[in-house]
Amino acid sequence: MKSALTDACTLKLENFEGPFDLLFYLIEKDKIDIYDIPISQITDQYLDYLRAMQELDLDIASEFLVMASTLLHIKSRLLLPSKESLLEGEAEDPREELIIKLLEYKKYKEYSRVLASRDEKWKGAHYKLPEIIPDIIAPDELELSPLTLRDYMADALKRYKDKQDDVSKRMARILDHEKVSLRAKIKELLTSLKKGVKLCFSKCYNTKEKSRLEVATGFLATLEIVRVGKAEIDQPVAFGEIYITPKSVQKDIDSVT
Amino acid sequence: MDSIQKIEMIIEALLFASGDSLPIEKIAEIIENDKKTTKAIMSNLMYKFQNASRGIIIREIGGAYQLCTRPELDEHIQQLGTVRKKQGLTPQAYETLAIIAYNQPVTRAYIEQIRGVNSDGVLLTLTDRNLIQEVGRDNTPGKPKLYGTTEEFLRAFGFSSIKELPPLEMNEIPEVYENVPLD
Amino acid sequence: MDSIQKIEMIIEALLFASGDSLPIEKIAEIIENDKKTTKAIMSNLMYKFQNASRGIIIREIGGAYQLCTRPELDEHIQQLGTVRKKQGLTPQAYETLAIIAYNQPVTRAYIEQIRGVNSDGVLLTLTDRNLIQEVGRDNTPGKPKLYGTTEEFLRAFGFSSIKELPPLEMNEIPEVYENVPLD
Repeated sequence: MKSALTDACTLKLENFEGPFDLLFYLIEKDKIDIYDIPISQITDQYLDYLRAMQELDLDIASEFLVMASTLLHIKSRLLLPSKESLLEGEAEDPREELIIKLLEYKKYKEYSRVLASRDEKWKGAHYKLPEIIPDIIAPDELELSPLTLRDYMADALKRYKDKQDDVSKRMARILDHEKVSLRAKIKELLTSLKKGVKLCFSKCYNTKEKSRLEVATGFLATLEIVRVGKAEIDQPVAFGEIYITPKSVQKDIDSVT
Repeated sequence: MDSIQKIEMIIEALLFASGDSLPIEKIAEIIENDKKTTKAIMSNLMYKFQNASRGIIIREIGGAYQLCTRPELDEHIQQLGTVRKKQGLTPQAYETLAIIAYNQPVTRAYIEQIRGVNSDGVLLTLTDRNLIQEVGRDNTPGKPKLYGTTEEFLRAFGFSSIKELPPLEMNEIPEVYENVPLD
Repeated sequence: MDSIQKIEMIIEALLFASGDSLPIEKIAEIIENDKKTTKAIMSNLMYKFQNASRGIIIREIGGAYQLCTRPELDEHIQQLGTVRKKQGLTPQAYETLAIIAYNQPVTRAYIEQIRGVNSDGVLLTLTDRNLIQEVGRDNTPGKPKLYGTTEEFLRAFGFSSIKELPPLEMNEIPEVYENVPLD
């Protein structure tokens, strides 16, 4: 069937990128309703093209052959109604899948024409090369927040306050320590005893005038002085007054301090 | 702040000097306006250029702006002899590009399913022409590459964004009737 | 022959597309006019560009024409090449700035007393960045410098005056005595 049709389409043959492209061409050429494709007629035409391609020694892509078998399969199903369709009375159209695929393909075929025409138009727009603009290292822009500033102020002040509190506590401790050191108390007592007077403990140390720590240290100092033999203590009444009397025997004061 | 005339002058100078497309953010920064105001100024300026007897127009391409000559003056510009005539694409390339543009991101398998034919070669051509690019990998077995269109695609086809593609026709979507229960 | 508007459009497009300067002969050839007429058209067009609110103008250079940006817009065009990074202050600088801002005018001794560390370096940095300045001398022995914030400080923080500093809570403000010995 080497016909006028074959000749007319020889040049076109190579341009069919795929089987859909070819089928679509056949449908458009004969203004066929895509929803009601005469499968028998289209299949024949499709196979004609493949034969023409063979005659021209063109490699036929496998996709074309797959489509050929699909078309033949649909054709045979249309000729031989299936068992199901006989039973159900209504069957799925064997062409349906092909139609859906063709419609999908048609959509993009149309868009490709839109793209081609837009391309044609905008190919005419010409652009310009950029001017040479030297890079400038801009001074850094500061990104600052008032609330962050406030927070830093609050933090600095809190730290300062904590440190101040810490310092005054330490100072107090040092001062207390100085006041109540045993060594200082011993010196204080000895100084008084050297004058040769009898001391009354409650006059020297009472919790109304001195801190408890100082009274306790004073007591310890008294005991220490007695231990080294520089004084004697005497408590005439239980829980009564304690008297401290210097001992006449002089020893080196430094040995206790 | 500068007057609107001054701002328009500055923008024209910026676009001219830049040559390349200039992002709206950069324009906004230089004219010291917010992005929204800058966008309004740009739209107005684009309209002015389009409707005045100007040989150059402003194009919006993916959130950036660029000056170019009015496409219809191409025949005259060709006479300069210095500009190269741009090559068109094959029908297969347009077809593939259409499938990618409307469905991006897409895999090669998806494209081939619609076209019914191997599309390796045409994908390579489109990638070479910087009209499409890989935009990631699909999360299916084999992790196939996903393709999408480029900014150059928008420029070449005169779109300002992918949203400007002519709308898909709806009549091909099969109607679905739900079974409404009757009581 | 084309109308004068069309010719002007073509010339603008030609000059834009050519990039380089375009000899009058070439323009005359393309617009299909004699050299004398073309020269008159060019002079008129140059005048139009110069006097309209245009960011670009036409320059004549030895019998050739070229588009260029208006020279007085140069400062804006330079910004195309400018990359601005946003940057914050170091915690030390922030803290020092806060002490100065909330207590100004203050001496270095006062700042160091609160911060508990030497603050020479950070004061220099803040002065360099134009956030603080010397505002006088204290009337105490040695006449130490007094520091305060600058206009730039207000601008950078978006304050209209120093009164807009976010207030501190009462319990956040301890009594600060100057010259309290710290060990």
